[in-house]
Amino acid sequence: MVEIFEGAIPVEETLSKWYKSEKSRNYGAFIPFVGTVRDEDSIEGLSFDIYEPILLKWFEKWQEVAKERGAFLKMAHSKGDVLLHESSYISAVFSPKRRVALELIDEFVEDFKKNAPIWKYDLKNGKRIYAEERSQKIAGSGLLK
Amino acid sequence: MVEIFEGAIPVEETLSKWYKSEKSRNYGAFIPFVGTVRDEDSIEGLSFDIYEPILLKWFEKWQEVAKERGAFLKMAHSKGDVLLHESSYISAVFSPKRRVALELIDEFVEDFKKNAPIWKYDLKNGKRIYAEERSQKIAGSGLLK
Amino acid sequence: MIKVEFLGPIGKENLEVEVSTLSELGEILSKDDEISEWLSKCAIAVNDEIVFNKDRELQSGDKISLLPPVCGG
Amino acid sequence: MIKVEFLGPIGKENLEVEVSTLSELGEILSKDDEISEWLSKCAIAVNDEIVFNKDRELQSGDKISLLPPVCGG
Repeated sequence: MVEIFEGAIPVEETLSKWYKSEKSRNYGAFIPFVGTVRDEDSIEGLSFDIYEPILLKWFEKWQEVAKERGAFLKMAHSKGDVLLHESSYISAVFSPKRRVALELIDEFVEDFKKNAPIWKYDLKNGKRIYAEERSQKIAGSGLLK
Repeated sequence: MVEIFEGAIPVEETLSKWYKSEKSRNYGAFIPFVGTVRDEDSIEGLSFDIYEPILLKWFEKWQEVAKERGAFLKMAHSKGDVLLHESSYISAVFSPKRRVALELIDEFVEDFKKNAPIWKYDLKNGKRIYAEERSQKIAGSGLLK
Repeated sequence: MIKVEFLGPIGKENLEVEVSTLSELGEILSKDDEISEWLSKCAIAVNDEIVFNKDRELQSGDKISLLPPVCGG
Repeated sequence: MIKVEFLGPIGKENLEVEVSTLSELGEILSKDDEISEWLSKCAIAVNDEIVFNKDRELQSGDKISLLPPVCGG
Protein backbone atom coordinates (compact mmCIF):
# COMPACT_ATOMS: atom_id res chain seq x y z
CA MET A 1 0.00 0.00 0.00
CA VAL A 2 1.32 3.41 -0.99
CA GLU A 3 -0.46 6.47 0.37
CA ILE A 4 -0.02 9.62 -1.70
CA PHE A 5 -0.76 12.97 -0.05
CA GLU A 6 -1.27 16.33 -1.73
CA GLY A 7 1.27 18.42 0.21
CA ALA A 8 2.72 17.45 3.60
CA ILE A 9 2.05 14.08 5.23
CA PRO A 10 0.10 14.19 8.52
CA VAL A 11 2.88 12.29 10.32
CA GLU A 12 1.35 11.78 13.74
CA GLU A 13 -1.95 10.49 12.34
CA THR A 14 -0.19 8.25 9.82
CA LEU A 15 2.15 6.67 12.38
CA SER A 16 -0.77 6.14 14.77
CA LYS A 17 -2.91 4.59 12.08
CA TRP A 18 -0.16 2.24 10.93
CA TYR A 19 0.78 1.23 14.47
CA LYS A 20 -2.85 0.52 15.37
CA SER A 21 -3.56 -1.41 12.18
CA GLU A 22 -0.68 -3.88 12.76
CA LYS A 23 -0.53 -3.92 16.55
CA SER A 24 -2.35 -7.24 17.00
CA ARG A 25 -0.74 -9.01 14.03
CA ASN A 26 2.21 -10.29 16.06
CA TYR A 27 4.99 -8.24 14.49
CA GLY A 28 7.59 -7.68 17.21
CA ALA A 29 9.38 -4.81 15.47
CA PHE A 30 7.99 -1.69 13.79
CA ILE A 31 10.47 0.73 12.22
CA PRO A 32 9.21 3.83 10.41
CA PHE A 33 11.55 6.18 8.55
CA VAL A 34 10.23 9.76 8.47
CA GLY A 35 11.76 12.26 6.05
CA THR A 36 11.33 15.96 6.88
CA VAL A 37 12.20 18.97 4.73
CA ARG A 38 15.35 20.68 6.02
CA ASP A 39 15.91 24.41 6.03
CA GLU A 40 19.01 24.66 3.81
CA ASP A 41 20.25 26.40 0.66
CA SER A 42 17.67 29.17 1.19
CA ILE A 43 14.83 27.01 -0.07
CA GLU A 44 11.23 27.70 0.90
CA GLY A 45 10.35 24.03 0.61
CA LEU A 46 10.41 21.10 -1.79
CA SER A 47 7.96 19.95 -4.42
CA PHE A 48 7.44 16.47 -5.86
CA ASP A 49 6.13 14.78 -8.98
CA ILE A 50 5.25 11.10 -8.75
CA TYR A 51 4.59 8.62 -11.52
CA GLU A 52 2.20 6.35 -9.68
CA PRO A 53 1.91 3.33 -12.02
CA ILE A 54 5.63 2.52 -11.79
CA LEU A 55 5.86 3.54 -8.12
CA LEU A 56 3.16 0.98 -7.27
CA LYS A 57 4.91 -1.76 -9.23
CA TRP A 58 8.26 -0.91 -7.60
CA PHE A 59 6.58 -1.03 -4.19
CA GLU A 60 4.84 -4.36 -4.86
CA LYS A 61 8.19 -5.94 -5.76
CA TRP A 62 9.56 -4.82 -2.39
CA GLN A 63 6.43 -6.07 -0.66
CA GLU A 64 7.24 -9.51 -2.11
CA VAL A 65 10.81 -9.29 -0.80
CA ALA A 66 9.45 -8.35 2.62
CA LYS A 67 6.90 -11.18 2.57
CA GLU A 68 9.62 -13.76 1.86
CA ARG A 69 11.31 -12.58 5.05
CA GLY A 70 8.06 -12.66 7.07
CA ALA A 71 7.85 -8.86 7.07
CA PHE A 72 5.48 -6.20 5.76
CA LEU A 73 5.99 -2.70 4.33
CA LYS A 74 4.01 0.54 4.27
CA MET A 75 4.82 3.80 2.55
CA ALA A 76 3.48 7.33 2.24
CA HIS A 77 4.76 10.16 0.04
CA SER A 78 3.78 13.71 -0.80
CA LYS A 79 3.14 15.16 -4.21
CA GLY A 80 3.15 18.90 -4.83
CA ASP A 81 4.63 21.35 -2.35
CA VAL A 82 5.97 20.53 1.11
CA LEU A 83 7.27 23.42 3.19
CA LEU A 84 10.22 23.61 5.59
CA HIS A 85 9.97 21.29 8.61
CA GLU A 86 7.02 19.45 7.09
CA SER A 87 7.39 15.79 6.16
CA SER A 88 7.20 14.37 2.64
CA TYR A 89 8.09 10.70 3.13
CA ILE A 90 7.41 7.84 5.51
CA SER A 91 8.23 4.24 4.93
CA ALA A 92 7.87 1.53 7.53
CA VAL A 93 8.67 -2.10 8.09
CA PHE A 94 6.82 -4.48 10.38
CA SER A 95 8.59 -7.76 11.17
CA PRO A 96 8.51 -10.53 13.75
CA LYS A 97 12.32 -10.25 13.98
CA ARG A 98 14.52 -7.31 14.91
CA ARG A 99 17.39 -8.11 12.48
CA VAL A 100 15.05 -8.52 9.52
CA ALA A 101 13.41 -5.18 10.32
CA LEU A 102 16.68 -3.27 10.70
CA GLU A 103 18.15 -4.68 7.48
CA LEU A 104 14.98 -4.28 5.45
CA ILE A 105 14.32 -0.65 6.33
CA ASP A 106 17.89 0.19 5.25
CA GLU A 107 17.70 -1.69 1.93
CA PHE A 108 14.21 -0.41 1.18
CA VAL A 109 14.98 3.26 1.87
CA GLU A 110 18.21 3.12 -0.14
CA ASP A 111 16.54 1.49 -3.14
CA PHE A 112 13.69 3.99 -2.83
CA LYS A 113 16.21 6.83 -3.24
CA LYS A 114 17.73 5.15 -6.29
CA ASN A 115 14.73 3.81 -8.17
CA ALA A 116 11.34 5.14 -7.04
CA PRO A 117 9.89 7.33 -9.86
CA ILE A 118 9.66 10.56 -7.89
CA TRP A 119 11.13 13.89 -8.93
CA LYS A 120 12.17 16.58 -6.50
CA TYR A 121 12.17 20.34 -7.01
CA ASP A 122 13.50 23.10 -4.78
CA LEU A 123 11.07 25.93 -4.08
CA LYS A 124 13.14 29.10 -4.33
CA ASN A 125 11.86 32.64 -4.79
CA GLY A 126 8.50 31.16 -5.67
CA LYS A 127 10.03 29.04 -8.47
CA ARG A 128 10.10 25.24 -8.83
CA ILE A 129 13.65 24.17 -9.74
CA TYR A 130 14.46 20.52 -10.59
CA ALA A 131 16.98 19.20 -8.01
CA GLU A 132 19.04 17.58 -10.74
CA GLU A 133 22.36 17.56 -8.89
CA ARG A 134 20.79 15.50 -6.03
CA SER A 135 18.97 13.15 -8.38
CA GLN A 136 20.10 9.70 -9.45
CA LYS A 137 19.70 7.89 -12.73
CA ILE A 138 17.37 4.91 -12.46
CA ALA A 139 18.88 1.48 -13.26
CA GLY A 140 18.80 1.08 -17.04
CA SER A 141 19.11 4.79 -17.83
CA GLY A 142 20.67 5.80 -21.15
CA LEU A 143 19.03 2.99 -23.15
CA LEU A 144 18.02 5.35 -25.97
CA LYS A 145 21.15 7.52 -26.06
CA MET B 1 16.63 11.27 27.84
CA VAL B 2 15.28 7.88 28.87
CA GLU B 3 11.56 7.63 29.64
CA ILE B 4 10.61 4.75 31.92
CA PHE B 5 6.96 3.66 31.99
CA GLU B 6 5.23 1.42 34.52
CA GLY B 7 3.70 -1.18 32.19
CA ALA B 8 3.12 -0.66 28.47
CA ILE B 9 4.40 2.42 26.61
CA PRO B 10 1.71 4.70 25.12
CA VAL B 11 3.23 4.37 21.65
CA GLU B 12 1.08 6.77 19.65
CA GLU B 13 1.44 9.57 22.21
CA THR B 14 5.17 8.99 22.58
CA LEU B 15 5.89 9.01 18.83
CA SER B 16 3.74 12.13 18.41
CA LYS B 17 5.46 13.90 21.27
CA TRP B 18 8.94 13.05 19.99
CA TYR B 19 8.11 14.00 16.40
CA LYS B 20 6.62 17.34 17.50
CA SER B 21 9.48 18.15 19.84
CA GLU B 22 12.14 17.78 17.11
CA LYS B 23 10.14 18.78 14.04
CA SER B 24 11.57 22.28 13.75
CA ARG B 25 15.15 21.38 14.68
CA ASN B 26 16.17 20.62 11.11
CA TYR B 27 16.70 16.89 11.39
CA GLY B 28 15.87 15.42 7.98
CA ALA B 29 15.48 11.84 9.18
CA PHE B 30 13.57 10.41 12.15
CA ILE B 31 13.69 6.64 12.69
CA PRO B 32 11.95 5.13 15.69
CA PHE B 33 12.21 1.43 16.51
CA VAL B 34 9.12 0.11 18.34
CA GLY B 35 9.26 -3.27 20.09
CA THR B 36 5.94 -5.02 20.72
CA VAL B 37 5.30 -8.17 22.79
CA ARG B 38 4.63 -11.15 20.52
CA ASP B 39 2.14 -13.90 21.26
CA GLU B 40 4.46 -16.93 21.36
CA ASP B 41 5.45 -19.82 23.63
CA SER B 42 2.08 -19.56 25.43
CA ILE B 43 3.17 -16.47 27.37
CA GLU B 44 0.65 -14.02 28.79
CA GLY B 45 3.13 -11.17 28.46
CA LEU B 46 6.61 -10.05 29.48
CA SER B 47 7.89 -8.30 32.56
CA PHE B 48 11.00 -6.16 32.99
CA ASP B 49 13.41 -5.04 35.70
CA ILE B 50 15.59 -2.02 34.95
CA TYR B 51 18.66 -0.78 36.79
CA GLU B 52 18.30 2.88 36.02
CA PRO B 53 21.66 4.34 37.16
CA ILE B 54 23.65 2.21 34.71
CA LEU B 55 20.99 2.44 31.99
CA LEU B 56 21.25 6.23 32.10
CA LYS B 57 25.06 6.14 31.87
CA TRP B 58 24.91 3.64 29.00
CA PHE B 59 22.42 5.91 27.24
CA GLU B 60 24.49 9.05 27.76
CA LYS B 61 27.51 7.37 26.16
CA TRP B 62 25.41 6.63 23.10
CA GLN B 63 24.06 10.16 23.11
CA GLU B 64 27.69 11.33 22.82
CA VAL B 65 28.29 8.98 19.89
CA ALA B 66 25.16 10.35 18.22
CA LYS B 67 26.20 13.95 18.88
CA GLU B 68 29.59 13.39 17.22
CA ARG B 69 27.66 12.35 14.10
CA GLY B 70 25.26 15.31 14.28
CA ALA B 71 22.43 13.09 15.48
CA PHE B 72 20.24 12.78 18.57
CA LEU B 73 18.69 9.80 20.40
CA LYS B 74 15.56 9.21 22.44
CA MET B 75 14.48 6.10 24.26
CA ALA B 76 11.53 4.76 26.25
CA HIS B 77 11.23 1.43 28.06
CA SER B 78 8.70 -0.34 30.27
CA LYS B 79 9.26 -1.74 33.71
CA GLY B 80 6.90 -4.29 35.24
CA ASP B 81 4.36 -6.19 33.19
CA VAL B 82 3.59 -5.66 29.51
CA LEU B 83 0.88 -7.82 27.99
CA LEU B 84 0.62 -9.40 24.52
CA HIS B 85 0.55 -6.90 21.62
CA GLU B 86 1.51 -4.04 23.92
CA SER B 87 4.85 -2.26 23.41
CA SER B 88 7.74 -2.24 25.87
CA TYR B 89 10.49 -0.45 23.97
CA ILE B 90 10.98 2.52 21.67
CA SER B 91 14.26 4.02 20.65
CA ALA B 92 14.63 6.72 18.04
CA VAL B 93 17.29 8.56 16.14
CA PHE B 94 17.01 12.05 14.67
CA SER B 95 19.66 13.03 12.15
CA PRO B 96 20.23 15.54 9.38
CA LYS B 97 21.46 12.68 7.18
CA ARG B 98 19.72 9.51 6.07
CA ARG B 99 22.82 7.24 6.15
CA VAL B 100 23.79 8.34 9.67
CA ALA B 101 20.24 7.67 10.90
CA LEU B 102 19.99 4.20 9.33
CA GLU B 103 23.38 3.11 10.65
CA LEU B 104 22.93 4.59 14.10
CA ILE B 105 19.52 3.04 14.80
CA ASP B 106 20.98 -0.38 13.93
CA GLU B 107 24.09 0.00 16.09
CA PHE B 108 22.15 1.52 18.97
CA VAL B 109 19.42 -1.15 19.04
CA GLU B 110 21.97 -3.98 18.79
CA ASP B 111 24.10 -2.60 21.61
CA PHE B 112 20.96 -2.01 23.63
CA LYS B 113 20.14 -5.73 23.39
CA LYS B 114 23.68 -6.64 24.45
CA ASN B 115 24.45 -4.17 27.20
CA ALA B 116 21.47 -2.22 28.57
CA PRO B 117 20.85 -3.34 32.19
CA ILE B 118 17.31 -4.63 31.70
CA TRP B 119 16.08 -8.09 32.65
CA LYS B 120 13.21 -9.85 30.91
CA TYR B 121 10.76 -12.35 32.39
CA ASP B 122 8.07 -14.41 30.70
CA LEU B 123 4.64 -14.22 32.30
CA LYS B 124 3.34 -17.78 32.24
CA ASN B 125 0.50 -19.20 34.32
CA GLY B 126 0.67 -16.08 36.43
CA LYS B 127 4.38 -16.64 37.21
CA ARG B 128 7.35 -14.42 36.35
CA ILE B 129 10.09 -16.60 34.79
CA TYR B 130 13.56 -15.15 33.98
CA ALA B 131 14.12 -15.40 30.20
CA GLU B 132 17.65 -16.67 30.75
CA GLU B 133 18.02 -18.53 27.46
CA ARG B 134 17.27 -15.31 25.50
CA SER B 135 19.54 -13.16 27.67
CA GLN B 136 23.10 -12.11 26.91
CA LYS B 137 26.06 -11.62 29.21
CA ILE B 138 27.11 -7.98 29.42
CA ALA B 139 30.66 -7.16 28.24
CA GLY B 140 33.01 -7.92 31.14
CA SER B 141 30.89 -10.69 32.64
CA GLY B 142 32.62 -13.41 34.67
CA LEU B 143 35.09 -11.03 36.34
CA LEU B 144 34.54 -12.57 39.79
CA LYS B 145 34.29 -16.22 38.74
CA MET C 1 0.67 4.27 -33.10
CA ILE C 2 2.98 4.44 -30.07
CA LYS C 3 2.39 6.99 -27.31
CA VAL C 4 5.46 8.59 -25.73
CA GLU C 5 5.29 10.43 -22.41
CA PHE C 6 7.96 12.57 -20.77
CA LEU C 7 7.88 12.36 -16.98
CA GLY C 8 8.87 14.74 -14.20
CA PRO C 9 11.03 17.72 -15.13
CA ILE C 10 11.29 17.05 -18.89
CA GLY C 11 8.20 19.18 -19.34
CA LYS C 12 7.24 18.18 -22.86
CA GLU C 13 3.82 17.20 -24.17
CA ASN C 14 3.12 13.57 -25.07
CA LEU C 15 4.01 12.44 -28.59
CA GLU C 16 2.43 9.87 -30.87
CA VAL C 17 4.82 8.19 -33.31
CA GLU C 18 4.90 5.26 -35.74
CA VAL C 19 7.91 3.09 -34.82
CA SER C 20 8.39 -0.65 -34.40
CA THR C 21 11.40 -0.79 -32.05
CA LEU C 22 12.89 1.31 -29.26
CA SER C 23 15.97 1.91 -31.44
CA GLU C 24 13.83 3.65 -34.01
CA LEU C 25 12.23 5.75 -31.31
CA GLY C 26 15.71 6.69 -30.05
CA GLU C 27 16.67 7.91 -33.51
CA ILE C 28 13.59 10.11 -33.73
CA LEU C 29 14.00 11.56 -30.23
CA SER C 30 17.72 12.26 -30.73
CA LYS C 31 16.77 14.69 -33.50
CA ASP C 32 14.57 16.69 -31.12
CA ASP C 33 16.74 19.34 -29.48
CA GLU C 34 14.46 19.57 -26.43
CA ILE C 35 14.76 15.83 -25.77
CA SER C 36 18.16 14.70 -27.03
CA GLU C 37 20.02 15.96 -23.97
CA TRP C 38 17.73 13.87 -21.72
CA LEU C 39 18.29 10.56 -23.52
CA SER C 40 21.53 9.62 -21.77
CA LYS C 41 19.95 10.27 -18.37
CA CYS C 42 16.56 8.63 -18.80
CA ALA C 43 15.33 5.12 -18.09
CA ILE C 44 12.67 3.80 -20.45
CA ALA C 45 9.43 2.06 -19.54
CA VAL C 46 7.16 0.19 -21.95
CA ASN C 47 3.62 -0.05 -20.59
CA ASP C 48 4.92 0.94 -17.15
CA GLU C 49 7.66 -1.73 -17.01
CA ILE C 50 11.24 -0.48 -17.13
CA VAL C 51 13.08 -2.16 -20.00
CA PHE C 52 16.75 -2.87 -20.67
CA ASN C 53 16.73 -4.07 -24.30
CA LYS C 54 16.82 -1.48 -27.08
CA ASP C 55 15.83 -3.99 -29.76
CA ARG C 56 12.54 -4.68 -28.13
CA GLU C 57 9.69 -4.67 -30.61
CA LEU C 58 6.76 -2.37 -30.05
CA GLN C 59 3.11 -2.86 -30.85
CA SER C 60 0.49 -0.32 -31.72
CA GLY C 61 -1.02 1.02 -28.50
CA ASP C 62 2.17 0.63 -26.45
CA LYS C 63 2.99 3.45 -24.08
CA ILE C 64 6.64 4.50 -23.72
CA SER C 65 7.72 6.62 -20.72
CA LEU C 66 11.00 8.49 -20.27
CA LEU C 67 12.06 8.63 -16.61
CA PRO C 68 14.72 11.22 -15.80
CA PRO C 69 16.95 11.01 -12.65
CA VAL C 70 14.89 10.61 -9.47
CA CYS C 71 15.10 11.89 -5.93
CA GLY C 72 12.25 10.85 -3.67
CA GLY C 73 12.08 11.37 0.06
CA MET D 1 32.17 -1.35 54.60
CA ILE D 2 31.28 -2.27 51.02
CA LYS D 3 27.66 -2.64 49.94
CA VAL D 4 26.89 -5.45 47.44
CA GLU D 5 23.65 -5.52 45.45
CA PHE D 6 22.29 -8.33 43.29
CA LEU D 7 20.32 -7.08 40.31
CA GLY D 8 17.46 -8.48 38.28
CA PRO D 9 16.70 -12.18 38.63
CA ILE D 10 19.34 -13.03 41.25
CA GLY D 11 16.79 -12.24 43.91
CA LYS D 12 19.07 -11.90 46.90
CA GLU D 13 19.08 -9.20 49.56
CA ASN D 14 21.94 -6.67 49.62
CA LEU D 15 25.05 -7.61 51.58
CA GLU D 16 27.54 -5.51 53.50
CA VAL D 17 31.10 -6.87 53.60
CA GLU D 18 34.60 -5.79 54.62
CA VAL D 19 36.91 -6.32 51.63
CA SER D 20 39.57 -4.21 49.97
CA THR D 21 39.61 -5.65 46.42
CA LEU D 22 37.17 -7.24 44.01
CA SER D 23 39.19 -10.48 44.18
CA GLU D 24 38.47 -10.75 47.88
CA LEU D 25 34.80 -10.14 47.25
CA GLY D 26 34.86 -12.89 44.61
CA GLU D 27 36.26 -15.34 47.16
CA ILE D 28 33.53 -14.56 49.64
CA LEU D 29 30.72 -14.76 47.07
CA SER D 30 32.01 -18.04 45.61
CA LYS D 31 31.39 -19.67 49.00
CA ASP D 32 27.71 -18.65 48.91
CA ASP D 33 25.76 -21.43 47.17
CA GLU D 34 23.00 -19.06 46.12
CA ILE D 35 25.47 -16.75 44.38
CA SER D 36 28.39 -18.84 43.17
CA GLU D 37 26.55 -20.11 40.09
CA TRP D 38 25.87 -16.51 39.02
CA LEU D 39 29.51 -15.34 39.17
CA SER D 40 30.56 -16.61 35.74
CA LYS D 41 27.55 -14.90 34.14
CA CYS D 42 27.60 -11.54 35.90
CA ALA D 43 29.24 -8.24 35.01
CA ILE D 44 30.41 -6.14 37.95
CA ALA D 45 29.84 -2.45 38.54
CA VAL D 46 31.58 -0.32 41.15
CA ASN D 47 29.56 2.76 41.98
CA ASP D 48 27.47 2.20 38.84
CA GLU D 49 30.44 1.92 36.46
CA ILE D 50 31.09 -1.49 34.92
CA VAL D 51 34.65 -2.58 35.68
CA PHE D 52 37.03 -4.99 33.97
CA ASN D 53 39.90 -5.25 36.49
CA LYS D 54 39.59 -7.72 39.32
CA ASP D 55 42.49 -6.22 41.27
CA ARG D 56 40.73 -2.92 41.60
CA GLU D 57 40.93 -1.56 45.13
CA LEU D 58 37.76 -0.72 46.97
CA GLN D 59 37.06 2.00 49.48
CA SER D 60 34.63 2.06 52.34
CA GLY D 61 31.25 3.23 51.03
CA ASP D 62 31.73 1.74 47.57
CA LYS D 63 28.70 0.04 46.06
CA ILE D 64 29.22 -3.16 44.04
CA SER D 65 26.49 -4.41 41.70
CA LEU D 66 26.22 -7.83 40.07
CA LEU D 67 24.53 -7.65 36.65
CA PRO D 68 23.29 -10.98 35.27
CA PRO D 69 22.62 -11.55 31.53
CA VAL D 70 20.31 -8.92 30.05
CA CYS D 71 17.50 -8.88 27.53
CA GLY D 72 15.85 -5.50 27.04
CA GLY D 73 13.34 -4.64 24.37
